[in-house]
Amino acid sequence: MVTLFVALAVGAVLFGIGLYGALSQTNLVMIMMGVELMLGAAMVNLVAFWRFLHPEVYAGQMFVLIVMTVMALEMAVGFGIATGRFRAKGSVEMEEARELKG
Amino acid sequence: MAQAVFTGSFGVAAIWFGVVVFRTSSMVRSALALLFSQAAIGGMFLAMETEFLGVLQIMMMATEMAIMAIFMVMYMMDPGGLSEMDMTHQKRASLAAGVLGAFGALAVALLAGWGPVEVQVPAATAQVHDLGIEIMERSMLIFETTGVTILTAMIAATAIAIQRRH
Amino acid sequence: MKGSLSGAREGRPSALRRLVAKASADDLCAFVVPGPDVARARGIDLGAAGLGVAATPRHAGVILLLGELPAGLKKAAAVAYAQMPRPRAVLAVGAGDISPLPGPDVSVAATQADLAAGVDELRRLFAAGAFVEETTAFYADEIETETTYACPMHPGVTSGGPGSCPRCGMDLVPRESTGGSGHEGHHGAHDSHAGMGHGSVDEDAGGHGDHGDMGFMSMVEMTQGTPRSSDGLQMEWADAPFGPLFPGLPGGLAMSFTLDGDTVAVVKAMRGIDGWGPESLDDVTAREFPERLAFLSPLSPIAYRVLALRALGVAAGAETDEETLLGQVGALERERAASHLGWLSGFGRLLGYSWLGENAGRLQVALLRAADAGEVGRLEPEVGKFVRRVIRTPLLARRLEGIGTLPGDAEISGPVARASGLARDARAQGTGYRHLGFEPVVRDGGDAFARLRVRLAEIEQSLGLVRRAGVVSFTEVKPAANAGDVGVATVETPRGAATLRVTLREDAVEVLELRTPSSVHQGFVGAVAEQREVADALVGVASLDISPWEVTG
Amino acid sequence: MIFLVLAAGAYFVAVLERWATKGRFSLKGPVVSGLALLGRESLVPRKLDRIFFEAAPPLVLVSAVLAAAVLPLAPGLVVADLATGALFVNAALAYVMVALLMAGWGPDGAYAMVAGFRFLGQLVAYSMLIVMPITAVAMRAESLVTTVVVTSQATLWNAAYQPLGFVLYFLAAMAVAFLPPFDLPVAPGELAGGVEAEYTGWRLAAMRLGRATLVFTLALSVTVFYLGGWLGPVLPPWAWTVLKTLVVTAVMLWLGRYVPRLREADVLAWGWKYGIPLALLNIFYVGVVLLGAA
Repeated sequence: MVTLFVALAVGAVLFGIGLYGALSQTNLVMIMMGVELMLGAAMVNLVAFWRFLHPEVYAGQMFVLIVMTVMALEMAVGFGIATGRFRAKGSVEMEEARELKG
Repeated sequence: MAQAVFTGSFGVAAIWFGVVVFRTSSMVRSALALLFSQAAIGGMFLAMETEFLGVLQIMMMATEMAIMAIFMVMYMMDPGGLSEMDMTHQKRASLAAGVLGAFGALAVALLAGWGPVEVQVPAATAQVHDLGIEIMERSMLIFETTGVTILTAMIAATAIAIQRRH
Repeated sequence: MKGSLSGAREGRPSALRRLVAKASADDLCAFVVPGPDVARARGIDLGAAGLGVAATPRHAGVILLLGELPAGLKKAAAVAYAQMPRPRAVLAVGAGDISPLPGPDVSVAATQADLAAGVDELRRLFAAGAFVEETTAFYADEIETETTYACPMHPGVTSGGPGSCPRCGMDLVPRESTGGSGHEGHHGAHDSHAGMGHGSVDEDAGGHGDHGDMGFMSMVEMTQGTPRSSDGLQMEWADAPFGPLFPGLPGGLAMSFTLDGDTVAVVKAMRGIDGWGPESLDDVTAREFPERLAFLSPLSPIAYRVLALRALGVAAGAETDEETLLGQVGALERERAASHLGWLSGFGRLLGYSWLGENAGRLQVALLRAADAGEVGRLEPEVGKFVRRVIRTPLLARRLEGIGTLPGDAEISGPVARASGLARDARAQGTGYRHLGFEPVVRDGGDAFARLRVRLAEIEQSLGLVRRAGVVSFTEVKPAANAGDVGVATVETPRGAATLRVTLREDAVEVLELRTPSSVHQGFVGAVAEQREVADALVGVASLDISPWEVTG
Repeated sequence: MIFLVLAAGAYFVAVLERWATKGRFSLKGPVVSGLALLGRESLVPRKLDRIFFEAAPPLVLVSAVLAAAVLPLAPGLVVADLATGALFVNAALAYVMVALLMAGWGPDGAYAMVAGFRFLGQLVAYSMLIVMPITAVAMRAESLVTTVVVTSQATLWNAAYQPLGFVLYFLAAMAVAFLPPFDLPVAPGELAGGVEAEYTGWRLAAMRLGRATLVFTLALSVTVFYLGGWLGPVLPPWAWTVLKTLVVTAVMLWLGRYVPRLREADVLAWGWKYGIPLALLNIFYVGVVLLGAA
């Protein structure tokens, strides 16, 4: 019983840190790291729910696998965009990202 | 009870590394701090007896975050963190948002009635076996679509990154 | 002999320390200045004397100074010595004064027997005096570092004191660069993080306070000036010196690569050995001119002695008789085979192909120690088997193809030219060779693999010529000295055709012109190495077989 | 008991490695050079990233020992018989890359950094080549537990059952332990010692010990997955495992002497273009054979 709350608490704090990071950083790469942390927090909660509430249904674990793939995807596409922008604009700072073209 | 202690300790490690990710000025350090925080999350999975997910998480994160370290070095202004630049803006607003989010989630976690808690969980080998069956039978469709999504993401990322021949 | 090492380590000699000292005595590892290739060229086998060869000064316990060193290399040796961890020692093998370094612990002549005795003496010293109560720090003006402040983003912006960079307003970061030009290979990396900018992470955020009002630094302007690399991404460039004592390259060759990631963007070839070319040859009497010229180039001494003799002979109008001509041919060919084997050994170590490195070195030393043509003849079948074995190595062609190709019009000579289809060989006109049945070995391809094939074929051909010539040494007949006229001679050294024009002025020889193949090939280092991955660039440069000793100005 | 065997194994690997590189077979060689290294003063470059510089050598050792913890030396003799043992081997080995990246970045040397990032590219390609053959092996054993993998090879060793997987795994193991044909991170000729350039004294000894244990662990994993672990007629089980592992180590080190170092472009190209399709083919082949047999 206690572990459930410990896990959920850790998930919540990690989510908080990820949110702070994503919003406060000016660099695309750092924002992506914030998002990764938030996804990690989500996974912690998912595993906690599966373990303590419905261990017989494996959909929970399945969902965690999906979140893991999303993490990988988010990183891949994020760096694709970062490379594209870096080549065109010479920087990946979010301040100058006014227009979407190019 | 021991399980709570283990999960808690891995959790504290994950949180501490998470904080280091955004506090340090050297980019490679923050990338590897994220690596260790994700590995700590993997450790939490192991502590909660979902062994396959824990091992998978630890394995994946090592490669992923190392690649992130490369991109950090490539794109950041001064990766060594020599001149203590402050790379943040609207600090106060984001801090408030973060704290608000954390407390919201905590409130839900503590207050909601989660109902009866299972104590036993199938043995690790049984879990791996059942997860395999689950992937192959019930959620076969989900697994296939994930595969295809990964493919499209790869193609999209390369298409964006390629230098257009003009 | 002194009881303790010059580079001993502090600490009361306790039982454990004595055991450790004994162990470090048995496992002696030397860092050879100017390079293991020069040691082999002088017929010294370090392995037989019980000395391992270390790739970096950090992994070595002994610094071995071989022969007379030019000023540039002495500075580099001082920097290398400063990097070696204690307990360390200095072993001078036939070296004169080694100014910046402390007195040698053991000084021996440059022969194998003396070297072995010197190594045993060193072992005794290590076992006895590796740990001493108080030690003197080693100081040389070469290794003091002056601190310049540079902006991590813009390597060009430097200033004497701390401040902020005019272009991007970032704090300038202290950056040491070692004094003296010849800073050794990878030691120089510390002042090289111009671009990559990763350095010590100083927690005490110094100038953090005044950042608040600086507003936002737009990164776009900041990356305006930085050079664009080939794939369009502005990457910070770091320049890393592959300095005079780099293990993969011939000793003394100093280069500085500007690395864009791990591809080489810009190559600057520096003169690792200054004050050693023809300018140090004035007012030398005709008697010791050949000796002096041979001394200047340890990698192919006989070729330059024959060059000097022939030039003086032409100047004096004397005809060299048949017998000495044949002797010269025999000696030249033996040295060519030995020089190619030496090149192969260095090349094998660069490629990480340890079997090739060891065997080529062993064969080279055996060849140089052979007393007469008969002994050389006995070595021939073994060398033949070795050459065939090298050609059949799997993946070797794959590793070397397409590396180090030179532009078509380059006026190159020697094996490098013969590997790209040009039959340029000074020996073809030579009188002595024709009746020995000689025709130049030519391959096409013009890349590192073709050069390897040419040199391997030439090793076998040279040994055949020595067998046919039947004699390996020649007596030096000193030409009568009379003033006035000019002598010109050309000899095919192992690296290409070298020409010498000299005049005699009442018993003093004045060198009008000395053209050496390596000084021409050094110009192509840029063409071979640019826009290539670091490893391929090094292989390309090594395939040119540049002897830094011959580079004249 | 297991750590004793592990330490002895690492020592024998050091002896074999010394014999392969220096050509002299001396049993006490590694002890002497180890002591000599310990005796030497350990210098630290002036500008460095202290945490990475210190953490790299122990991390290599830790990841090697963790990977070995899952591999059984004899029927009962395994430190942690995890349900996902085979996968855990690869999870531990991935941290070798992290360790070398830290060792490359820490000392702020141009050579070390180039070497560190080169190894990253190399290992990303070759850790895939380790996971896929393991999947094929697990398919045959119908379980990830390493002891079950060994017992499943009682009838026919995996090396004979799936030769393609065996060859791929063997090469990938050499690449992960950066042994000579793949030794890009510590290229003595090219990068003056690469990642090891800035280490001296006891840190270098720790790095070399970590590497020796890593080579031993990988050889042990080749034995467990492909050469039927402790199965063998007359000798006691653990003797068979150690014997096979030493033979595999000797072959790995011997191979390195006679082949030049591959070009980094080739290492990556062959890893991705030829290695991974072949590994997928191997999985397909094993599937067909299994269904065929069933």
